Amino acid sequence: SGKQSSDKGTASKDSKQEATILESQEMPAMDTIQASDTISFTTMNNVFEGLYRFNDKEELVPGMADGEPVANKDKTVYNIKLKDAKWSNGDPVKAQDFVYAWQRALDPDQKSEYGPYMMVGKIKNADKVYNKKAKPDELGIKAVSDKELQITLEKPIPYFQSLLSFPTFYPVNEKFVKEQGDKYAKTAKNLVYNGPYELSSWDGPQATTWEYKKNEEYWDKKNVSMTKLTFKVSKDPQAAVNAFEAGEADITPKLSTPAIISQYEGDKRMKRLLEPTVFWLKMNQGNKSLKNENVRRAIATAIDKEAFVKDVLQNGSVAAYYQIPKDFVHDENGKDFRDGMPKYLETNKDEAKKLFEKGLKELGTSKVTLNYLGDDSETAKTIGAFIKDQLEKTLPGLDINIQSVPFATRIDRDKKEDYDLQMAGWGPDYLDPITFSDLFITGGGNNHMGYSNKKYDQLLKDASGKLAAKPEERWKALQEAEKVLLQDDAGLSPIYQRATNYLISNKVKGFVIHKVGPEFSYKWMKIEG
Amino acid sequence: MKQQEENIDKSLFEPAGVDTFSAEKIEKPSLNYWQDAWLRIKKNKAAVVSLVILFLIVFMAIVGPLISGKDFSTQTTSEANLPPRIQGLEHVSFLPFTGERTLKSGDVVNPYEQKGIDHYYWFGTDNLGRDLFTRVWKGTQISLLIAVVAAVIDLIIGVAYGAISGYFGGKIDNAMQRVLEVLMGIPNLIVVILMILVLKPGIIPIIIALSITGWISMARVVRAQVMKLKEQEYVLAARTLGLSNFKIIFKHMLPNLTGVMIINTMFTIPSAIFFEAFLSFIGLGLQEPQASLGTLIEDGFKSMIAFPYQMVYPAIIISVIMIVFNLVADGVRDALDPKMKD
Amino acid sequence: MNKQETILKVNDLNISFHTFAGEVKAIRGVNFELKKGETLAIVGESGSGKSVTSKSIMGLLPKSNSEVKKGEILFQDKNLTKLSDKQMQKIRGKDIAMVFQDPMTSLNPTMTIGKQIIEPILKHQNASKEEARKRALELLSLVGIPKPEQRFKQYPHQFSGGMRQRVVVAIALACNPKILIADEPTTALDVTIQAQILELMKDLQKKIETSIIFITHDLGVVANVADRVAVMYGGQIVEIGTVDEIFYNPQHPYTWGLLSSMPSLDAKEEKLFAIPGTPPDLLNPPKGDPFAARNQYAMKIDFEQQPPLYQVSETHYAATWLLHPNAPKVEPPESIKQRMRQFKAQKGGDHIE
Amino acid sequence: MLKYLIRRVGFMVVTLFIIVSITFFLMKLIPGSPFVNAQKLSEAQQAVLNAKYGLDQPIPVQYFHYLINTFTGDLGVSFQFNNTSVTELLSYRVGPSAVLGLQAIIIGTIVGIFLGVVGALRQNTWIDYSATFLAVIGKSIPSFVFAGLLQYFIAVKLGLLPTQFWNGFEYTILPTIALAMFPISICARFMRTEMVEVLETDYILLGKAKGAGYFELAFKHAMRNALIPVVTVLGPLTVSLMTGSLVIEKIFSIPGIGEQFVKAITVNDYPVIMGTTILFAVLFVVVVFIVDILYGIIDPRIRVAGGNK
Amino acid sequence: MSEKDVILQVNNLKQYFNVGKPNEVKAVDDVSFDIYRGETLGLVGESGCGKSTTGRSIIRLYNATDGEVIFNGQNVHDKKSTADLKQFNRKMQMIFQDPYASLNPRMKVEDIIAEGIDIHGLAKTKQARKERVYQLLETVGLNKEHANRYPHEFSGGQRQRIGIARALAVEPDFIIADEPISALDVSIQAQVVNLMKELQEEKGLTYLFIAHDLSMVKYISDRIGVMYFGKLVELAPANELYENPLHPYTKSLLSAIPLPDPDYERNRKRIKYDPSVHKGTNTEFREVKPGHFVSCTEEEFKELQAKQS
Ligand SMILES: Nc1ncnc2c1ncn2[C@@H]1O[C@H](COP(=O)(O)OP(=O)(O)OP(=O)(O)O)[C@@H](O)[C@H]1O
Ligand SMILES: Nc1ncnc2c1ncn2[C@@H]1O[C@H](COP(=O)(O)OP(=O)(O)OP(=O)(O)O)[C@@H](O)[C@H]1O
Ligand SMILES: [Mg+2]
Ligand SMILES: [Mg+2]
Repeated sequence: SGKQSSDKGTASKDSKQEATILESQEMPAMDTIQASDTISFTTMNNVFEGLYRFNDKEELVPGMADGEPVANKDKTVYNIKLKDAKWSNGDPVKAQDFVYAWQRALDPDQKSEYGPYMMVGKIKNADKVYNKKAKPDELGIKAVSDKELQITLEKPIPYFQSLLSFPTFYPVNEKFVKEQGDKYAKTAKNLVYNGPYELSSWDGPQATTWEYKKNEEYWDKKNVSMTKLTFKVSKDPQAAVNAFEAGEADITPKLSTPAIISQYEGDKRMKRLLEPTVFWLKMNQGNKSLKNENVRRAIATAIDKEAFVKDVLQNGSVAAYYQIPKDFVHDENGKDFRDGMPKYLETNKDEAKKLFEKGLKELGTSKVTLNYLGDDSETAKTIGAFIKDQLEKTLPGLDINIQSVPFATRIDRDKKEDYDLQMAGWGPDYLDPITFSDLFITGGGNNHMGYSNKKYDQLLKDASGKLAAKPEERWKALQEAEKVLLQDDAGLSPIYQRATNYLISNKVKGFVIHKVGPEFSYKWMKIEG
Repeated sequence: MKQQEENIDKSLFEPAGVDTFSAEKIEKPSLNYWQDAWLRIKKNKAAVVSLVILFLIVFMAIVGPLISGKDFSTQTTSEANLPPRIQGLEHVSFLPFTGERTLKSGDVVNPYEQKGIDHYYWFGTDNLGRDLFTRVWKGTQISLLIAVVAAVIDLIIGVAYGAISGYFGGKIDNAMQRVLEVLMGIPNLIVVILMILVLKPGIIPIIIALSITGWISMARVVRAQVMKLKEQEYVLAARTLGLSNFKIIFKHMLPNLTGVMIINTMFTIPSAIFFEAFLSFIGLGLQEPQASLGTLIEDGFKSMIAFPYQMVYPAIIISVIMIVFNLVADGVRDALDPKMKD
Repeated sequence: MNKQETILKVNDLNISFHTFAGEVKAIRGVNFELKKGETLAIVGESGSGKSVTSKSIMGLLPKSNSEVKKGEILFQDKNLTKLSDKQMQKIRGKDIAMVFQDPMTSLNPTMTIGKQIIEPILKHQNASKEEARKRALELLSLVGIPKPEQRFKQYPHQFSGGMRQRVVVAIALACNPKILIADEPTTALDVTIQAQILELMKDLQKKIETSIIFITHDLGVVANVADRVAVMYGGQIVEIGTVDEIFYNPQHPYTWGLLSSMPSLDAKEEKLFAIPGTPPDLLNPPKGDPFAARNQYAMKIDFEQQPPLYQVSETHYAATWLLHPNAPKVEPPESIKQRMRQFKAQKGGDHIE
Repeated sequence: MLKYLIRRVGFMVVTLFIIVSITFFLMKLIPGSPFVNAQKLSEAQQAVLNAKYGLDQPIPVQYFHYLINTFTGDLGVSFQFNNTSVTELLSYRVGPSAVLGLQAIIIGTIVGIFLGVVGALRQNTWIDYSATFLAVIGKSIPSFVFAGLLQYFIAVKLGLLPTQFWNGFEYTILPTIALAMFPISICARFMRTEMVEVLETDYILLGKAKGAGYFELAFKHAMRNALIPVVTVLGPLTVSLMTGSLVIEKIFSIPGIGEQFVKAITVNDYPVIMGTTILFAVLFVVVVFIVDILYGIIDPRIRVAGGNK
Repeated sequence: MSEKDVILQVNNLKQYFNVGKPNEVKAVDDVSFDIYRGETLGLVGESGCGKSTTGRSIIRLYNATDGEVIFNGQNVHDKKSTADLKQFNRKMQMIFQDPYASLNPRMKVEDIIAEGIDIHGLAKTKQARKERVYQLLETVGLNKEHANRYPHEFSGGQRQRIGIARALAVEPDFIIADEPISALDVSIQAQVVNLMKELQEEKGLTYLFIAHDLSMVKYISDRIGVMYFGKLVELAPANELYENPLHPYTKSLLSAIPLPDPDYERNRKRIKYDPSVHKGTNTEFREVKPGHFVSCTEEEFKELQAKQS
């Protein structure tokens, strides 16, 4: 591409340690407690550092922490020592920076969304602090000294350590924040960094381009190779691929359009990853017909999910016969949560038809019309069309009425339980199956489909209560709960687990994609060749 | 210039006894305004050809979905993204109907052969394995329907509003024009999204959404025309005869507005088709498995590079419709123009 | 008068328009000549082909649907019908200029008066901007527009109808044309203004010695300005002669009709003479005399054959079978007879036989 | 004149006020929460947030507060862009949209007018037909298709220009072309129609009678008179182009306001919706005003009616 | 004069346009005159002097700014019941100037003529309506085959006659003819004028005949009024006005009429009107001679009277 000037860097022959990366959205926030989207979290993961971070092998390694945490017996109090690390302005990173950050996240005046979401029910007194029923310093985090923290939990949390890698739990430089006041985190200049990189330019949330440079104060800077990373927002997938093809970018955002992906099938530059995100069909039992188990089971088994992922999605996604994804959590021996688990609700069209007939008979009707609620994203519409076709063809007497609405509207209608069938997906924020299981406890904040099963509730209660410290039994309980939800009740109809695809230029090495929390780590990235 | 015609029969010089009253006779056959206009359109070749094409498209929109023997919503996912293949044309390599497609690497493959498919998809299939030929004509049908209904509604509201505003003039006109200004100032999209969300997605809310602001240009054109017409002497004459305002608008104004109305409608129709396409671009268009030309182009656009044919056919049809509409509109305008006597 | 040099000659001009309805034969064999310094008036009712004739001289007929079927227009040895557009552009405005009927529409509303006058001067006279401006100001005062400097910068809408027509005349005269064609230059004006414009044109004609073709259907105006008069009907010239001949010794029944349909100021007629009916349809022109159907003196031959142009005097011709020796003697209307009496008295002799 | 101006500005303010008010209430009717993570927050947590943002109050009260704030120049903060002030968001995004819009409108007007004039001058010849065809194509192919094709063939295949982003003039070329297609076709159509009419008027005939050449007539005499209807449509068109095009901004990755506005509507980012609406509405009334002034410039007859005295 | 039957009385009629705006026009400014039953009053004056406006105010097409119009003893501009209005519309009718613009191009001649019949319910049956239309067509010298045709098929004179038939359809007493012949050819003008005269004799109609062609006006009118800049400056019997014009503007007007008589034309001297010749300022409309009114100042009045006697 003739017009390429070398400052765009990417196409230059010498292996300058620079790269251009495309993002699909702007970066809405750089204040750790304000952020709520993956792009911000990803950036934070690269310019800040929490107590721990995931490395390139998906292992949790110390970040600001100096070594592993020390827990009390019932695993509700943790003591963590800090490294001798510095903020980019030279200030040392102190225990108080964490305390301040966490308290700030729960200050209702800060209007944080993720603060309460991540902390309430986990960190001691988080709820009270958020509702101003307790003073901030009653929150379960104390600075024992400048270099040591003590964290108190409401109850034992098995995945607690992984939680600490999440940006909401990052420290902020108290002195700096107070100095900046309102301006804090408004632009690259109003921030200090303790991660592998610094933001060298970012005009604020409205910016569609920003840059990293290597953080010379970072404690592990010897392992950071890249000197400069340029980020550009390119929202249209084909446009992003075009930029990649034209040599204007080295890494594209997630690609999901089958037509685009199929073009790169077999191309080394395409990198594929099975995400721990599962899409399922919620069946609202507020609807009389869906209250009927046979009808639900019929629906859940009528859809040819294999054909869907193979012929329609064509992006490496896999059919889901489960609620909790595979390649997500592993036990100490590295065994996948799914290993040895049966497939639930396998497709069986004949059986489904019979079940549906039976269900109809029980309902005393011959025809059922259901509203299918989906959002308006690109794949969502295709899924809708596919599901409608599959259901109507397999289950005579069933009519599906598709309604695509903007995401915000779908969530609103979910909350109001104003739908019959809803295509929804869930991706975890932390590495624990309970982030999925939790969703469908009776009256749960994300249930919204009238599902209720005492056994299920009990199993979950155990899992977060008495079994919290017994990983093996806890897993069993969660696996059992999944069986109840899917096999026994046909309460949910899983469709597929999503794979994502990226185009990454050949010379980029050490690009790390994570499954939970922030998506990428650039810390280990290098340009070779 | 000499008097050379001496030898003319004398009897010819008898007075002819002209009945001067018969001089009032009109020789031309009596053609009414519309017959006259029709005659003139017929003389305009481009307009006639366009009309024929338009009829063909309408015909295909009705019949097209029936003739390929495939249903517009039937999904055969194993046959997804097949390129076009037409019986008889499949070996004509320069036509895009061979069933082959060129990969990014430059290799040419024939997915029909690879998958062992022996039937033909004339326009290929989409990513759910649906027959695009059927979908394209079905989409044409719906696009035309949306456009025509939206246009009719525009026509009704726009003409009424414009006629009233223009005819009564003065304060009424002033107020009504301010209202228009406000309506134009409110972001269209908010209104449209609201309509679509409140009424549940589908054709009807799209039409309503299109109509909510679509009539403004009609109202403005009609108003301008009415302001001109109301000074016409035949309108004054009707007033001196004591005809009521309402009847004047109906009997004397409306028939004389048909020209601008038709022209403006011819503009409304394409913009309605487009607006629907834009709605699909932002995800608020028709609901699956319904298709319109707009949604088809938008879907095809996503796979423009890999499967260009998915976008090309609906795009060609939409372009042809637009061109044809424009030419017809031109023809109609010329034909209705009173200045173009004979 | 006929000693004068002929400046324009129109020979057997035939012009048709191709319309949706068919071929409109608008001009069907028109012949006349224009002498230096004279004013030739063309009268005739609406649609008789006056404007088409004048536009054909200017080469302004719409290219898309008009066709000169036959004939020639000779100006300075050039046949204007054969000239290219470029060549015509050099003649228009310079040698032949034109004044149109409607002062309200013939000036460009978005251009200052000054610019519109300067334009032909710059175009045809190799003048500098400053010279052109001077000349334009001169012209403005010449046509009697006060404060020309100030008016120069104004737009047409700031002028009254009469003043606009003066400007149009000024534009036409900008390059001292050899021929000035005025197509109903005063029809849209009221009498007082009309009189002013007519006076102006006559004055200017004297000064710059142009020949004028003056088109109108107002016989009063003709009587005022014309040296010679051509009467057109149905795409043909049916009578042509000096102004006195046409007004005091008209020969064609159509001319009779025209003259007697005007009320006179002094005599109080009981009923005006009216020509009944409507002009012929030029799509299918009648076989014989186009006026036959409306002619109370029509003879059978009028429906069979077109009359030739009979010479009445050296300068006077008329196309009517009534002049054929075999034709019966007819009584012209009383008012015409009165005119003829006046003519005889003037000339002291009977011209016809 | 001054009195006229004051009246005019008064009207503009009233219009603005009504537009803003109606939009406010309409917007509140769109279902959904402005919180990006509404799904993840418990009812109680959402209640706290709602209270913090004043969203728990009755809509008329919210409206009243909004008006007061707006008057004091405070357009509020965005939800989706975590508490960034709307003024900042807008001022950052307006520029690129305006630049593209203006470039497109300028190119569109020039090319469109040229096509229209040529079409009218050479009526019913192949030149006319090709000009019409071009104009119709510009209108009949959705702009995203144009944009996509331009990007793929000009930038990717031929490598003549950058594919996208916003980094200087060369980056504006493709989106400007894509954006200009519509104004081109609109201008061409209106211009042709009007030119045909103007070319039949007496003053054009008089122009010819003066010996003016073809193109001189068209561009010196006729064009200005034919411009009025074009200006009428150009007004609203300019507003819509300058306020950005979702499609073009998305495909060419331009930090423009159109994209941001559509997004704001779909995620219920109330302050951004309102801020943008105010901006659009201001632009709209100003453009209407400018169009009126333009009328006067183009057509001196209208100047008087405007009340110069 | 008082023994004559006054059908219409115009008292101090004023008709202003755009009142209060910078472009206010005093189109008719304090005009008074009477029209007697069965006569023709001609109204002349230069273009734009307010002749049409006077006519239109009389027939209520405009609401008078001031003054009154009394027709058959009733003030035209008073608020009226619908029935009264209808009665008024029947008794007063208008013939328009432009034979092309005054007939709706999309209506058949039959329906155009029958419009008044329909409005006022003058025909009980369809057949009666038809016959009445045929009769009217015949009255104006057309034949019944024409009933089914559209206006564009007629010549100007024929159209004007259709317009007259339309006015006659409601059997009016009084007809305002606003330049009914100005747009017609000389040869056709006579047709219309003859027809109007015939009808007047037959039906005892009263005309207000507006024109600027003085020779025709003189031919048809019993009395003539001369207007100048919204004011009536002279009013006198037709012959008296021509033989003995008193107002300098009338003199100027008469001197400008071209006659189809080359001898006369060669010798005609035009008189220019210079408004500054008036002595004093306080002009009033005064009766100089019985039936001969002139607008003049006190001083002029005395002079004129002296001259007359
Ligand atoms: N552009 C045209 N296309 C078709 N027919 C035309 C055109 N111009 C003139 N004609 C026809 O030619 C005939 C002569 O028209 P012309 O304009 O010369 O009449 P005129 O004598 O000037 O009448 P008027 O007094 O109304 O100006 C008419 O029948 C008219 O319809
Ligand atoms: N509706 C109107 N609004 C504003 N001004 C008007 C209106 N109608 C007429 N005028 C103005 O009033 C004045 C008198 O107009 P009117 O038409 O009565 O003149 P007229 O004597 O009939 O002229 P003409 O001989 O040209 O028909 C003119 O200056 C005209 O511009
Ligand atoms: Mg003419
Ligand atoms: Mg008038």
